[in-house]
Amino acid sequence: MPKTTSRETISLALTGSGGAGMLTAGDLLLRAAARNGLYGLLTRSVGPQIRGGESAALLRIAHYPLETHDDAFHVLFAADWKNFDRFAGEIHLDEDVLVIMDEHAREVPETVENTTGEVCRLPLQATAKRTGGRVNMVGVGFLGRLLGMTPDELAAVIRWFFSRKGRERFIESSIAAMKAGFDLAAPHVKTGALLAPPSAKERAAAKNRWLMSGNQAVAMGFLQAGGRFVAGYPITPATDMLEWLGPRLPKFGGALVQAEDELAAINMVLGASWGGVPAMTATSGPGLSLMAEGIGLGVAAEIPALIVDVQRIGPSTGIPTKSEQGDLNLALHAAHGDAPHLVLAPDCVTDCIRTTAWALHLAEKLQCPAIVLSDQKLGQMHSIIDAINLPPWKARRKLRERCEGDYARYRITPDGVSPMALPGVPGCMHTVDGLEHAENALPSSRVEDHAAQLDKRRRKLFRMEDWPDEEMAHWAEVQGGGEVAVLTWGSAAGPAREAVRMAAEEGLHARHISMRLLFPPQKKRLSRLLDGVKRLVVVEQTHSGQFYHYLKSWFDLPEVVISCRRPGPRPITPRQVLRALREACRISEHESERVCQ
Amino acid sequence: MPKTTSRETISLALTGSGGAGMLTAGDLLLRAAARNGLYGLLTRSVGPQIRGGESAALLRIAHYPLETHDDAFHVLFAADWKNFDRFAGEIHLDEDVLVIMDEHAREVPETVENTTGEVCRLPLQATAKRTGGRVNMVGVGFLGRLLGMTPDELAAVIRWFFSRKGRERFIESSIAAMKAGFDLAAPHVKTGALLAPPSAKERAAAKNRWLMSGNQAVAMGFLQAGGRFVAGYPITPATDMLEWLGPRLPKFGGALVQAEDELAAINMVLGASWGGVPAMTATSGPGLSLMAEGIGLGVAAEIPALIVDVQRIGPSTGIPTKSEQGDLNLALHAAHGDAPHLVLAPDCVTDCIRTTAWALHLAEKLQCPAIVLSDQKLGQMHSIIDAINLPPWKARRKLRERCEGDYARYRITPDGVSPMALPGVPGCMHTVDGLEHAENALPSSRVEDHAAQLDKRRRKLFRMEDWPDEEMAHWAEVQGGGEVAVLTWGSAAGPAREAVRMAAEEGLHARHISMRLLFPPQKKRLSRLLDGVKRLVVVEQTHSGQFYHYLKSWFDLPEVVISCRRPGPRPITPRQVLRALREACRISEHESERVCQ
Amino acid sequence: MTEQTPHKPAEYKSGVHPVWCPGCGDYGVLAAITRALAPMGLPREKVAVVSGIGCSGRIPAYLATYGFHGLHGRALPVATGLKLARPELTVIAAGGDGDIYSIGSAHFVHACRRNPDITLIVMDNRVYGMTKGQPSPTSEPDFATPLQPEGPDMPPVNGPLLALASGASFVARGFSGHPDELADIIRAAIAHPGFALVEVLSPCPTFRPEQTHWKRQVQAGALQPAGSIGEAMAQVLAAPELSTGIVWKARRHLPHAVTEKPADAEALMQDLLAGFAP
Amino acid sequence: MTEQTPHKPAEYKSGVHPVWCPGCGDYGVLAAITRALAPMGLPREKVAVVSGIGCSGRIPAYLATYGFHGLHGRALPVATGLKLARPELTVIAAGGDGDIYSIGSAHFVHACRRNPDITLIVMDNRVYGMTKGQPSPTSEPDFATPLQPEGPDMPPVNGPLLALASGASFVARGFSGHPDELADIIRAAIAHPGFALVEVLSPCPTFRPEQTHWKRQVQAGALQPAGSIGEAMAQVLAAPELSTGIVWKARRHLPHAVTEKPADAEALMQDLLAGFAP
Ligand SMILES: Cc1ncc(C[n+]2csc(CCOP(=O)(O)OP(=O)(O)O)c2C)c(N)n1
Ligand SMILES: Cc1ncc(C[n+]2csc(CCOP(=O)(O)OP(=O)(O)O)c2C)c(N)n1
Ligand code: SF4
Ligand code: SF4
Ligand SMILES: [Mg+2]
Ligand SMILES: [Mg+2]
Repeated sequence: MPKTTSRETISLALTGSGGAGMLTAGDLLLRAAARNGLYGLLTRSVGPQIRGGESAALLRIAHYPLETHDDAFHVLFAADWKNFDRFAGEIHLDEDVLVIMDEHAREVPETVENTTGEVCRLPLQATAKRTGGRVNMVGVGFLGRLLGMTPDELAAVIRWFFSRKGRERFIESSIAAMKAGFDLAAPHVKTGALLAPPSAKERAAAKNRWLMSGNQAVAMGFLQAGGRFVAGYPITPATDMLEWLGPRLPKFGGALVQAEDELAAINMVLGASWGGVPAMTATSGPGLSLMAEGIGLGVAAEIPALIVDVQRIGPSTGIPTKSEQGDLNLALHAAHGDAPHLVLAPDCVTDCIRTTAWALHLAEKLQCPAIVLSDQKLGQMHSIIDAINLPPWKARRKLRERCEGDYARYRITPDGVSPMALPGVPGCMHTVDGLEHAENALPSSRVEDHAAQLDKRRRKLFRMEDWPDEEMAHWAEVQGGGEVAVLTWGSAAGPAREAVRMAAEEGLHARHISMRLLFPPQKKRLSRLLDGVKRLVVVEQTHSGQFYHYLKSWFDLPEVVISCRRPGPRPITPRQVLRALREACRISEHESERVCQ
Repeated sequence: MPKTTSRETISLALTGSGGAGMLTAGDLLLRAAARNGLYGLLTRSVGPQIRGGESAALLRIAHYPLETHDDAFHVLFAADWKNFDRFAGEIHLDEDVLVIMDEHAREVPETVENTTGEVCRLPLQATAKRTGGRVNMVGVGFLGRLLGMTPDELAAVIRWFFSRKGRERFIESSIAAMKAGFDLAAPHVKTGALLAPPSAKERAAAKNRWLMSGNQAVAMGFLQAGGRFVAGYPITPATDMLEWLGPRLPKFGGALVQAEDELAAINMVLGASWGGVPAMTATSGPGLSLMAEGIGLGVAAEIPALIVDVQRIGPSTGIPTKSEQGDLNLALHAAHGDAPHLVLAPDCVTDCIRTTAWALHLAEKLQCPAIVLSDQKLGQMHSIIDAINLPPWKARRKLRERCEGDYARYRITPDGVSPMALPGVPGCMHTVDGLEHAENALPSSRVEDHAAQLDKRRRKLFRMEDWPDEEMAHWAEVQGGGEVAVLTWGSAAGPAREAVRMAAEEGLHARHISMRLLFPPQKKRLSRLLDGVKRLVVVEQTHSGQFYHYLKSWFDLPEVVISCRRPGPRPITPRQVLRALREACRISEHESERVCQ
Repeated sequence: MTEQTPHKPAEYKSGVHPVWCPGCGDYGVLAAITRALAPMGLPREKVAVVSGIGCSGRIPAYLATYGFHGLHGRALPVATGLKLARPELTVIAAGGDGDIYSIGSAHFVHACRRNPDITLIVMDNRVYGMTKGQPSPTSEPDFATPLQPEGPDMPPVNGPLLALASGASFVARGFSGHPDELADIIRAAIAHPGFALVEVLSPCPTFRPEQTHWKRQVQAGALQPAGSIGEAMAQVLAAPELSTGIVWKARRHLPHAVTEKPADAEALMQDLLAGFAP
Repeated sequence: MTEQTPHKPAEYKSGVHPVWCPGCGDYGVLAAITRALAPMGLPREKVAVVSGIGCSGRIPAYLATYGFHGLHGRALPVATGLKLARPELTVIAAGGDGDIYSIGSAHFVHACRRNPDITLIVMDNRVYGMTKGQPSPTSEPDFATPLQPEGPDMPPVNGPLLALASGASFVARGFSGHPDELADIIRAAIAHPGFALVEVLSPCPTFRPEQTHWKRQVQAGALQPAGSIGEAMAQVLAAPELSTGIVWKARRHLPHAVTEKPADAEALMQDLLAGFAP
């Protein structure tokens, strides 16, 4: 049981085998927390079974906004232990963990056997049976009480959940089971709930919160910026983004196509976008690999396109349901030849809205494909976030509206961007080409044309270094200060931000930089953010240190650079980063380029 | 006309429009030179026309082995000027150039108009007409004489060329035209031929020479190492390698499949190789992009495979018939996830045999895909090379020949290589997988299995750093010495080697390092080769400096690093590298990381 | 503001000089397209021609319409995306036998099924022209080349048959040496609301010199609109392989497209946001 | 040295516990494969099963043969490469309706043409099972899901018809609920020298619960070997969609394979080198 009986944040793991409904229980608790004005997040870990396999709901609730899981779980509620070892590695138990299990459960896993925490064997199944409900609802009641929720609050979310056609009949038995679970928890809340109760102010704020996944947030960002065409091929963990858009896009006058494969998807996107409609595809690693050639065409023919890669564990088919940041290399270098393009990454669920909108805006402005690297963690994390104003960025292209025989699609311009005439504009007819071309778009193999077009395509991106700071404010975010810095991209920002806060509490002052625009490299901008930094810790969820190597290849870095990396599926945690930070403060300047893993 | 009337090397450009047969003329002259014991090389530059478009044969002959074109052409023989400007940028004329053109030719290109050299208007077409031959044969005679060849020698190659079924009837008229051309050249050889005549010793050496293209050499390397299965899809400039293998592979008991696309080709290769037959595909940039996913599967499932990429100009369809080194980024980073694999590059035509054989050997030994990066220049360059002993490397896998229920395909071993049981071996049955797996090859999403397999797949490659030097001797080649070094990969080695020799003649001592094994990075080995180097010039044929950035990301480099790059189709020339070398010697140490273009 | 129409066929040409060899069948295809478009009075800027890579793939730049010269094999997805984004445009996809029936064959099958309102012109010369003479999916089994010294030794792809089996709603074959008949077929294909395959026998005198005899062998009009898909298939199987004509026409739904007047996006966004309230 | 045969069907199972849902049709396919192999007396190590990605794609690991679980859509090229490299092996390719008829459809068409001696088993559940319920190419036009709220609205791929149109030399359909008939069909397919399509109706009770009724609807043996390709097509078009049986069998050349005894490589290399003499 957690030492402090009333905490600012608490982490709960709910596990069980097929049909135990642990994911539903997690969902309900998260929603109840949201309604109470708390923050929280929920991720799920599932086994290989297509349906009915074991699953874990990993829940964290707090009084402050959350972007990541904690290092350890304070409560483990296990409906059963079937195949628990499949994700035991992802569920690190706090030393004071409270384990709730069924009185009759057998084969208790080693990690639990050996825990220094408290293991309670309770009549979970019996209680479910007695009330006519299911064991997950017993869990909702039990855990809800630990979290300081009332039976009414819990009953309300249960009612909400089952108020869908044909499921109302489960409401009463579920509430009965929940209440019985609530009662079972009594001995554990003698000194109060494990989480500090929300204040009235907090409760009032509940109406300004959204419960959203990163995949939904990306879709929102796309719609907000004016995206209206989507082509995609199902792939875990991007499919749910396509499925969310499926019924919604037509309302915006948009269209979504389920393509026959990813090659078709990216080429459909290029076709639609060439027609003037801002367009996107969403995929995961294997799909990104297949899109490499299409992305290169987008670069050469200068066609905007948004490619969202919700990264999963690679290489190859890898571990489709789990998270890693291993597609960075491919995203940066996709496509043969010198094919510079935009690469961006949102760094939290809320930011998925913003960075996606900005990416579409940039792709359209610069007439270039933009790859947005999300990941399974961000994409499928259900998170309670503060409602925000939707970002201002819109898809707007430099267009040519009429021509008098003088049109050159690939005109060399100072900023590298050439006004685009859309099909339908009289007098500007031309043929865009993936062959190298002259300014007038006709194929050319001349030395001069190739050089000029390469220069232009590079220039339009690299000029971003010179854009006014206001326009580029979103490129990265810095927090804290001091001579030690943590640099992250994408979802690694969450644990890093928390680590920097924890470090500050220890009196260790560090700064955190989260990079959202990964390519083109903002060398001068990063140097400014790193001003005064002597030791840099590069944190990422890869095995090979892809981000670290990318940084070395393009940026000027402080003398001591520590690569702190970990492959999936065990998430990067705040304390892992904190340890790296502590170490960075200790090591001598001669030990540059250390690797901590 | 060249200042020294008799030189050690001379460069000739032959240009003409459709059907002028300039490529044939170049071929014949090259062959005649080879028979005389001279060295030489021939590249061709063609226009976009499918057949009958303008073309240029670029020929260089010398008394020493050649790997590259010279900076400038000493003789330009133009059958006509049609569309000459399409490749004018690739043909830099010497200031003392001798231009031979038809007396009636009109619209002389600007570069020629303005030359300080000598322009001779001769009755080329009329002579051809008179003799009943074609203008290219007039050229063979004319240029052959400039090169110091005799009419008999030239007649012999003409006879050889037309001695194919149905073409004998062209022999006599062609010889007549050649002789007339020979006569036309009389005024230009008053003080002797432009090239020093070959000695008797040189002539005797002719029988130890091969006339070979890089694509043929790659195919030879593949066959030599035991390659027996090829799947490919036609693409310029790799098609001729497949076409060369087509009739020859079956004689070796091998098979070649023309696949429906590149996705099929790479997967067929994986299937054949999993069956135990060393296998390859050959492609160019667009095909490599399409193979990204398959390469990743080869990494994850640990299947040897050879992927030869004969690079052409990108991005996208680019300039299919011309050369660049722009696929390096993709080759290094192909495939999503952490997917380490071998990347090698031959550095001259001869080396195409060796590096390809070594690559297949390594792929098989390490059970990993190997990408071999050739390019259009190397691949389609016809070159007179010294006959060599075929390299010793063979495809040999660590096999498991029998099992007793104890077989684990992905057993964790110290060197990361697990013995492979081929289908057909009793008792070792298992299913290989692109999903992350446990040692027994069954899918696993456990933290520990993923980490162990990632470690193993990386380890087997990165251990190469610790291999004995003898085994790794081919990884790079160093020549020269001093504090300034030029570092190249692939075909950029040719001009760099020549530049270092030229520099030495100026008293400027520099070393040249040609890297053949690009990945895994040989950090310690490169450091040793760079020992004492203060200034490093990185030479490559790209626009963005892909090699330069790759070096920065993985290697420890000297304080001053100069990126010297140039996109195609203008080749990197010895003098361009020499200029960079000279500059490197002048600049101060504070100006690190300069870019010369 | 659109262009004044009608134009003469020649005005649909861009004036760019083709890279094609003398005598190439693709000249006839180019001519036929212009002759198909002219009488339809289509403003040139409202027509977009999307192609892949191959000799055939060069055709867009020779037309005075909009054009997209994309990747080998991917003309159909690009054309589909374009048509769904801009349904008011006339979208033509063009490619070679390798482009469409080999590397692009998945897209071909699925475009037939999906039925976007696109006209696909396959310039079939039974060879990979651009890469200089390898067998294509329509090459004869005994077409010997270095890459396949004994010939492909397998049945050629029958484009119309594959289209019918895949559910195409308009299937025809023409001959580039009969540009008037071909123009009529292309015009009917463009007029057809849905996906239309026009396979064109388009000789490659350079790598298939024997195809210059096609002129004498082609059976114009031997294919006739069938009453059922089964009948159409039977006809395609039975007819001599150089038969031309329209063999199948049917009505089918079109896929959903982007609508011209998008709804009030702001209000819709607010609706969506409301859905995220806990 | 090979295994002692014959084995019992159960001995062709690996014992690995399938990830499939209870009631999944793929269990029947697994059973049928083992029942097909056993009477043929094939040593387990001489059989290789190559699959793509999908619920169906998991099948190799459940067999006690060699297996290759590759990429989504690419089972056929892998199987082709394997068969041509090791012609003495019995090679089975297996995949789902999405795997083979969507992302893999180009390979399907060309495997039918190329005719490697492979048996392809398509486990058709008319849905993307693994990714949880999106329409597949064989889904009914009105199969509504979030991704396509009004259903795909296009004609489903008819696998046997597409195979016939592509030149396949053996075409059949079976039902996973009739594992004995299915085993017979698979056995015939393996025995057939050339490419054999066995499309299997294999219900997905999880995402297509209505398919549990197939048991009552399937018309076993309604497809019968046809005398001509045209007749086979007509039969496939006319038969009820849940018909099973072998509809087409023909003899065709096989593609060239690696030969077991390679020639004297050293001497051949010297021959080649001689060809480079100027
Ligand atoms: C991905 C890719 N693979 C291969 C090529 C090379 N390539 C260019 S055109 C072509 C085939 C051309 O044949 P076809 O489609 O029949 O057109 P044709 O030239 O005969 O008109 C090929 C293989 C390419 N450009 N891209
Ligand atoms: C390149 C790629 N794209 C998408 C996916 C995701 N994916 C996995 S299985 C599958 C479809 C499964 O459907 P089907 O082939 O019908 O097999 P089933 O699961 O129904 O047996 C998809 C789209 C993938 N793994 N790889
Ligand atoms: S190669 Fe053949 S298809 Fe290509 S342009 Fe020449 S004749 Fe036409
Ligand atoms: S989802 Fe469907 S196809 Fe997949 S295992 Fe379950 S029942 Fe079988
Ligand atoms: Mg063709
Ligand atoms: Mg399916």
